[in-house]
Amino acid sequence: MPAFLRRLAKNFLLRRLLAMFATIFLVVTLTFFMVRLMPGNPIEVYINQQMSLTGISYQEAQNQAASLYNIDLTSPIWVQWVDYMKKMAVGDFGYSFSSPGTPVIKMIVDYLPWTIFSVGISIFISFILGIFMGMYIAYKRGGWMDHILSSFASITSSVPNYLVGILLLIFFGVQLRIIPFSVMRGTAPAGVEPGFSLEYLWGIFAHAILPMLTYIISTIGGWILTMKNTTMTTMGEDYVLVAKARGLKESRIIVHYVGRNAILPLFTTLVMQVGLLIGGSPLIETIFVYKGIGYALSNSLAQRDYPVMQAIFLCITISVIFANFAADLLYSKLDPRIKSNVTE
Amino acid sequence: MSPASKPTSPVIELKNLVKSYNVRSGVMGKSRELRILENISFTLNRGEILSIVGESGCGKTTVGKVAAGIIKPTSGEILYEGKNPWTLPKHEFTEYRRKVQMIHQDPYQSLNPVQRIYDIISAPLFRHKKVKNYKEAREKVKELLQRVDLSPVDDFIDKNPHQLSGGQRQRVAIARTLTVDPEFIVADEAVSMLDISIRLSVVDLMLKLKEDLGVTYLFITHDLAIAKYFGKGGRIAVMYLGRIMETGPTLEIIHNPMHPYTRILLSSIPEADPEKTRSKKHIQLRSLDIPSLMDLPKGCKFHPRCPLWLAGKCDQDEPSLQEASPGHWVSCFNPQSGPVA
Amino acid sequence: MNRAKWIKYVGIITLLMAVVLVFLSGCARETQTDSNERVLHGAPGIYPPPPQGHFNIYITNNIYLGIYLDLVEQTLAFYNWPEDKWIPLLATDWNLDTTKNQFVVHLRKGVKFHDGTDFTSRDVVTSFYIPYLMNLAVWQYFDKVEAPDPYTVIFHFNHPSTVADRYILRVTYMVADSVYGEIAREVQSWADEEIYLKGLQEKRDKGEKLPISIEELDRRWNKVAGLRAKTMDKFRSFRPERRIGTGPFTVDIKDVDESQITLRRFAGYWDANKIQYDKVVLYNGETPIITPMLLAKEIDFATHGFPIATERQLKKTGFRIMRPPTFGGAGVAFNHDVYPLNRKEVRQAIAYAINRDEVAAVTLGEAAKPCKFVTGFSDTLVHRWLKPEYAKMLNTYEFDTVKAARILESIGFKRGIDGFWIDDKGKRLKLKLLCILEYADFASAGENVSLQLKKFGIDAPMRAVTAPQFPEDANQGRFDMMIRVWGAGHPHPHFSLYNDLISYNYPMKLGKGMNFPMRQNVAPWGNIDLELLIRSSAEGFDIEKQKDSIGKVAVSLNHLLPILPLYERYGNSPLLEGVRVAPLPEESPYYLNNLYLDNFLVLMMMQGQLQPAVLPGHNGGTR
Amino acid sequence: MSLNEILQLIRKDKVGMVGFFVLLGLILMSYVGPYVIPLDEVVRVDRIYEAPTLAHPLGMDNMGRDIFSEIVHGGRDVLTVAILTGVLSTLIAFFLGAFSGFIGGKIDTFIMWVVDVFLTIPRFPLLLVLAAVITLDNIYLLSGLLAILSWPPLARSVRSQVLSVKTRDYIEAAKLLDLGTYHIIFKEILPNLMGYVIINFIFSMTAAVYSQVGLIFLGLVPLSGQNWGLMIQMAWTRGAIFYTGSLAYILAPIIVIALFQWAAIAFSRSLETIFNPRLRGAS
Repeated sequence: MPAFLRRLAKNFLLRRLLAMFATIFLVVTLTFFMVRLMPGNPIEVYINQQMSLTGISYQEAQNQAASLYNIDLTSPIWVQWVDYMKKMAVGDFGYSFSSPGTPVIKMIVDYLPWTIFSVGISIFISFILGIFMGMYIAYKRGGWMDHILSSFASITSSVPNYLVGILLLIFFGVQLRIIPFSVMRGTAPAGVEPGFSLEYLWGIFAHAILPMLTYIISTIGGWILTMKNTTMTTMGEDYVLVAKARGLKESRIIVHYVGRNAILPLFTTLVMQVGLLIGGSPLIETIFVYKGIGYALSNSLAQRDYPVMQAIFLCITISVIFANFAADLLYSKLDPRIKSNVTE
Repeated sequence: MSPASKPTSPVIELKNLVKSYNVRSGVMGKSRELRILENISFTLNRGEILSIVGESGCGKTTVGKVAAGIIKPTSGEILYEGKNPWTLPKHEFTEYRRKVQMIHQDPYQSLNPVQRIYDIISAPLFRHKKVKNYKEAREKVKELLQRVDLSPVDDFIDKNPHQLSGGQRQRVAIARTLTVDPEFIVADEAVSMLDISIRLSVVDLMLKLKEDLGVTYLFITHDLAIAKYFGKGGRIAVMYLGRIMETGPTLEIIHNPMHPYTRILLSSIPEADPEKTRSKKHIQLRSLDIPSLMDLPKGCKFHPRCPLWLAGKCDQDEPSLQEASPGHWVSCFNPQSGPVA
Repeated sequence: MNRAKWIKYVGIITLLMAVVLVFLSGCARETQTDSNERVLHGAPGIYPPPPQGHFNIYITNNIYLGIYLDLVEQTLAFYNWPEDKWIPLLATDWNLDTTKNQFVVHLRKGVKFHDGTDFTSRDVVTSFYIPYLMNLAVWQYFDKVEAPDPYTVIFHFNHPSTVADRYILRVTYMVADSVYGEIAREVQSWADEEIYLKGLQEKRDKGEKLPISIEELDRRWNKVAGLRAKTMDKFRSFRPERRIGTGPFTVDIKDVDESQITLRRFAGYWDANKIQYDKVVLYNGETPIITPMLLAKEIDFATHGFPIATERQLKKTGFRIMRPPTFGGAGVAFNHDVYPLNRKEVRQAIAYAINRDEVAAVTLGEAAKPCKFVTGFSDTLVHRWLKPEYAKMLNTYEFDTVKAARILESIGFKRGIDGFWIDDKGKRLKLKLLCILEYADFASAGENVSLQLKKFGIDAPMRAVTAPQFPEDANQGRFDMMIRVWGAGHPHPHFSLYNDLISYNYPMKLGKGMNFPMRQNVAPWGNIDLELLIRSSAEGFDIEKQKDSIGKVAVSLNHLLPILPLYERYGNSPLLEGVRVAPLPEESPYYLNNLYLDNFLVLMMMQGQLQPAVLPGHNGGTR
Repeated sequence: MSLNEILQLIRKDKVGMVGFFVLLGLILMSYVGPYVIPLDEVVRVDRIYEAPTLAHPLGMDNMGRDIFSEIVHGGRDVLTVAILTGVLSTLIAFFLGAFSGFIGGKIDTFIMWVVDVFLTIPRFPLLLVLAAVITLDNIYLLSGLLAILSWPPLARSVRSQVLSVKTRDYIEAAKLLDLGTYHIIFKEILPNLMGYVIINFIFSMTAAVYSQVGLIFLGLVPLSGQNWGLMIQMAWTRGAIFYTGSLAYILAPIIVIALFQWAAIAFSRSLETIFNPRLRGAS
C-alpha cells in the first residue's frame, strides 16, 4: 500500500467519516425498503380518500388516480432503489407524489426551520431549567422540594408527550380559557409580513409557545432526574470531599467541583437530543397545527408520499449521526481523562 | 518445586525490550508513537528478588506487566525459562501464565466485590483440578488462608472483600496466587496502599513464602526504603522515563549510588533516626517537573532535572548502561560514588 | 459563583419565564380584527397547506374547502333533496331533449369571475374538458360539450342516463377559461379522437366489426395516449395563484396557512346584496383538532363526525346540533371465502342476532338511525324508489336471538358447553372483525357488534387497524367480517348499490375483497346477474325500468345479506348561534339536504338567509 | 447481601417504599383482580357516561359499562408486555453489550456499528412495516418486537460498564490465574453488573409501557381485549377528553399508567441505594 494511502487509512477523522457514510447508506437503504413495504400505497390511499370524501365509486377514483399519478411503482423494487440512490447522490430528492408540482426539497426548506426553532428553544430551556432544578434538589435531598420535583419529574417523563399536549389544550385552552389557543395555532401570525420586525418575531414566538411548553414539560423531568443523580454521584467523589476538607467555600464547590463535573455527562446527551430534534414530533405538531417537519411527516405518512417521507427520514438520519459524532467530539474535549486515545 | 532444583538458572530474561503505543491527541489529532519502555534488559535467577524503583509514570508497572505476560512488547524479547512465551503454543503459554502471578497494588480493586473469599480462592483450585469437590476445596482454602496468616480461618472464609481491611485483603490476594503454585510473582506496589504498620507484616509474609516455596519476585515500588528492606539479598533497578538508569545488588546501590537520580531518591528516604534525617544533605533537583513522554528531551532524559549535568554532553548524547563495577551498571556521563551523606 | 450570582441566574430564568407569559398574553392582540367586519368561522376538514397544498382543482393535495367551495366556485345549480327540486344558480334553465339525446343549458347573464372576466359558455366548456382529462365520471354519459352561443351549452349524450343531470348541474364546478382555457383547448384537440377510439374499443371488446383495421386502431390509440400524457404532465404541475370562481368570496394562496384559510368578500359578485358577511375563516384540522376550537366557541359550524361525548359537550356549550342526512353509514361486510360466512343462513342469523338500535345508540347516539329496510341505500329513498311489490318482499330483521339460534340449528350448528356456537363441521365459530381505528363510529360499532355476537355465542374479536392500512386488508380479503361504509351521497340509489356490491367486491381486480359472487339465484327471479342490474339501474331515461333493476338488487341484498347495513349516519353538526351567526329558523327543507353535497349553510348564505348575529357597527368579529 | 439488609434499605427510603407498595398493588390488581371483579360487558344505552357512584367508582363508559372493571382487567396485558419486554431487552442488551465489551476489537466495532444503525433507523416506518408484516395481535409478539427495538441503548451502556469492569485488577488476576473466558464473563464481570441491570430492567419496563401505549394509541398494534393503552386510544377517538362527563373514561387509564411509571421509578431509586457499588467497596 502506498504511503499516502496508509496515512489516509490511519487518519482517524477520515475513518470516522467513512463509517458515518456507511451508516447513512445502510440506514437510507433500509428506510427505502421499509417505506416501500409499508401497507398501503399512495394510489390506494388517494382512491380511498376520494371515495370517502366525494362518495364516488372505486372505478371512478381509480381512473382519476391512473391519470393523476405519474409514478412508477411497477418496476422491480431494486431498480427503484438504484434510481433513488443515483438521484440522491446528486442531491435530487424528486417531487412529492401527492402534490406533483412541489419539489421535496422546497417542502423540507419550508418546514424544517419551524421545527428547529420550536424544538431547539425548548430543548435549551428544558436543559437549563432541568439542571438547575436537579442540582437544587440534589442539595436539598429529602426536602419537600425534592419530593415534589422528583415526583413531578417521574410522572411527566413517563406520560407520553402527546397526552401532555392534549391535557394542556383541554385544561388551559378549553376548561380554564387561559390560553387563546385558537389564534396560537400555526407557525406565524396571519397577515404579518415575514421579516425581522418585532411584530413578526413576537408572533412566531407566540405561535410556538404551546408546542414548546409541551416539549419542555415532557423532557424537563428527565433532565431533573439525571442531573440529580450525577450531582449526587459527584458529591461523593474524592476530590469534592478533599475540597470540602480544604475548607473551600460551599458556593465554589457547588459550581467548580460538583456542577462542572455533574453537567459534563449531560452535555453529550444534550447534543444527541439536538440530533433527534430534526424529527420533530408528528403528534404534537399535528395537535397544535404547527407546520414543522413532524407535521409534514404525519401528512406524508397518511398519504404514503414516498419521496417526502424518504427525504424527511434522510434528514433525521443525517442529523442523528452527525449529532452522535459531535457528542463524541464534545465528550473528548470536555473530559480531561480521555484527552488522548491510545491505540496499539 | 523445591528451591534447590535449579539454583542459578535464569527464570526470566528481558532483552532490549521496547514498548510503544500510537497515541492520538484529541479526536482529530495526528497519531504518533509514544515509547513507554526503551531498551530494558535484565535477568532474574530462580529465588532472586529484583526491585524496580522509580517515580510513578516511569514505566515500572509496564515492565511488571510485560514480565507477567499481560502486555506484549513492541520489540525485544522476553524469555521465560529460556523460551519466549509469545511464540509458545497455546497450552504452553497458559502454563507459563500460571507460573507467573501478580500481586496488585490496590487490594480494593484486586478482589471481586461480589464474591466471597471462599469463591475467590476456590475458583482457580477447581479450574486447575487441584480439588475435586466442595469439601476438599474448603479444606484447601482454609489451608491457604492459614498460610497467609488469616486466622481464625472461619472468620474470613465466607466474608465479602468489603468486610475486610486492606492488609487482610492483600493477604487474600496472596493466598489466591498461591493456589496455582507460582514460580515467579510480580508484586506491583503490593504494600504501598497499606498502613505503614501493616506493610512490614505483609512484606514479611512475602519473604516467608520465598523461603518456603522458592518464589522469584519482581518487586515494583516507588519506595527505595521498602525495596531496601524487601530486596536485601537481591538487586535493584532504578527506572526513569522508561529507561533503566542504574542497576546492581541492593546493598551496593544503597551504599554506593552512582547515578545522580538514585542519589536524589536515596537522599529523600527518611531514616529511623530523625537526627540523621535532618543532617542528611538534600540534593536539589534543577526542575521538579518530569518531562512528558510525548515530548522527551534530547540527550540524557534526566538532564533537565539533573543538578550535575554537563552542558554540551548530557543535552546532546544519551548515555548507555555501563558496568561500573561487577554487577553494578549505570547510565550516566558523570557518575558519582560513595554513600549519600 | 457566589450566592449573588446564583440569584442572578435564577433571576434570568424567572425573567425568561415571565417573557413567555407576556408573549402568551401578548398574542391575544391578534384576535382583535376590524370591529366592523362580519366574519363566519368554519371548519372544512383537513387540507394540505402550501407549499404542497395548491389551487389546481382535480390534482391531489389541492386546498380542500369542503362545503365552503360553493362560496368561491359555483355550479350551474343547487339541489333541494327532500323536495327533489333544482335551484338555479349559474344556469337559469335547462332541458333534456330525449329525442336528440341532448341536454341544453342556458346560462345566467352578468356573472363575473373574480379576475373580472365574464362568465360565458366558453368557461362552461373549459370546466367540462378538464374533468375529461381527469377521467371523471361525468364523461361516462356524453361525448361532446358544445357552446353554440355565449349563453347556451349543449351536452350530447352517448350513454343517456337520468343521473347525468346531477353531474352537469351540481357535481362539476365552473372554473375560469382565463385560468384553465389553455389546458382545456389542448384537451379538446384530442378528446374527440379519443372518444371515437374508445367507442371502437368497446365494439372490439364485444367482437363487433370495426370500420378501421386493428393496426390502425392501435396506432391511433397510441398517438392519442401520447397526447394525453403530454397534457397531463403539463396539468400536473400547473399551479394557479388564486382560485378564480364566480362565488361571493375570493381566496388567494397568500390567505392560506397551515392553520386557516381566509376567504374575502368579492365585490363583483352577481348576487352581492344577499351576502351578509365580509370574511369567512376556515380552520384546518380533523375532528380531535377542531373539537377544542368548537368548545372555545371559535367555530360557528363544523361538518365533522363527532362522537357522542363530544356531541354532549357541544350541546352543553350551547351549540345547536344539526342533523342533515349523509345517505350512508356503517355496515358489516362478510368475507364470502370464509366458511361458514358464505352460507346465507349464517349471515341472516347474524343479522337477527345484532340489535341495530343498540349499535346506533352507542356509536353516534341520535346521529345514527338504525337501518330499517336493509336495502343498501338510505331508508328515505325506499318510498321513492321501491315499488310496493318489491318493498313488501323486504325482511326487516328485527332483533331476535331466538330466531337467529333457530336458523343456525336448522343448518346443523350446535351450541358448545361454553355457550359458543359450533358449526356443522365441528368447528367453534371464531370470526375476526376488522375495523378502522381512527373512525370513532366505526370502532364503536365494531366493539358493540363484537360484544353482541359474543353474547349470542359467536366469538368475534375486533381487530382495529389504521385508516391507510384498512383498504389493504379489505381488498386482499384479510378479514372474516369488517365494519365499512355502505351507501353513497347521491339521490339515486344506483350509486349506493354500486358502492355496496361492486366497489369492495372481487371485480375490482385488486384482490378478492369480500368475494361475493354477483351471479345469484334469487327466489322469484331465478338466476340473475347483480352486476348487470346495478350497472343498468341508472341507464336511460325510463325511471320505471330503473326501479325494476333497483328493486331486484335491493331485495337480493336484503335476502342474501352480502353486507349488513347497521345504521344510517346523519350529521351531528354543531351550529353556534348568537355569536357570529344570527339564529336560523327552526325548520327548513334545506336541513334535509345532504350534509356534504348540498349543504344548507352555504345555500342559506347564498340565499341571504344567513345573517350576522350583531348588526354592523357593533363587534361582529371573533370575540 | 442479605434479604434483611435489603428490607432495611427499602424501609429507609420512604418514597421508594410507597413506590414499592403501589407497584405491588397494581400487580395484584392486574393479575388477581380479574378473578375477583368480573369484566362488565353489559351494554346499557341509558347509562352512557354516567357519573361515578359508590357502585361504579369511576363511572360508566361509552356503552354504559363500568370503567372500574375495565381498569382492573386492562392491566394484565400491559404489565405482562412490560415485564416480558423488560426481561427480553435487558437480556439481549446485557449479553450483546457484555460480549461486545469483553471481546473488543473488530467484533466490538461491528456490534457497536449495528447498535448505531439500529438507533438511527426511523422508528415510525419500521413499526408500520413490522405491524403490517407480522400481525401484532398478541402480546408475546408485541413484547418481542418492543424488545428488539429497545435493546440498543442499553447494550451500549452495558458495554461501557463492562469496559470499566474489565480494567479492574481482579479481572487481570483472573486472567493470570487462567480461569477461562466463561468464568471471567459469568462469574467475575456479570455479577458486578447485576445492580445496574436490575435498575435498567425497571427502566426498560417503564419504557416498554411508554412505547406500548404509544403504539396502541397510534393504532399500530391491533390488539383486542382489555388494555389500558387501548382504553386511552378508544376514549381519545371517542372524544371522551372533551366531555366533562366522560373525563374519567380517559383519565382513569392515563392515571393508572402514570402511577405505575412513577412507582416503578421511585422503587428503582431505592434499589439504586441498595446496589450502590460503594456499599460493596468497589468504586
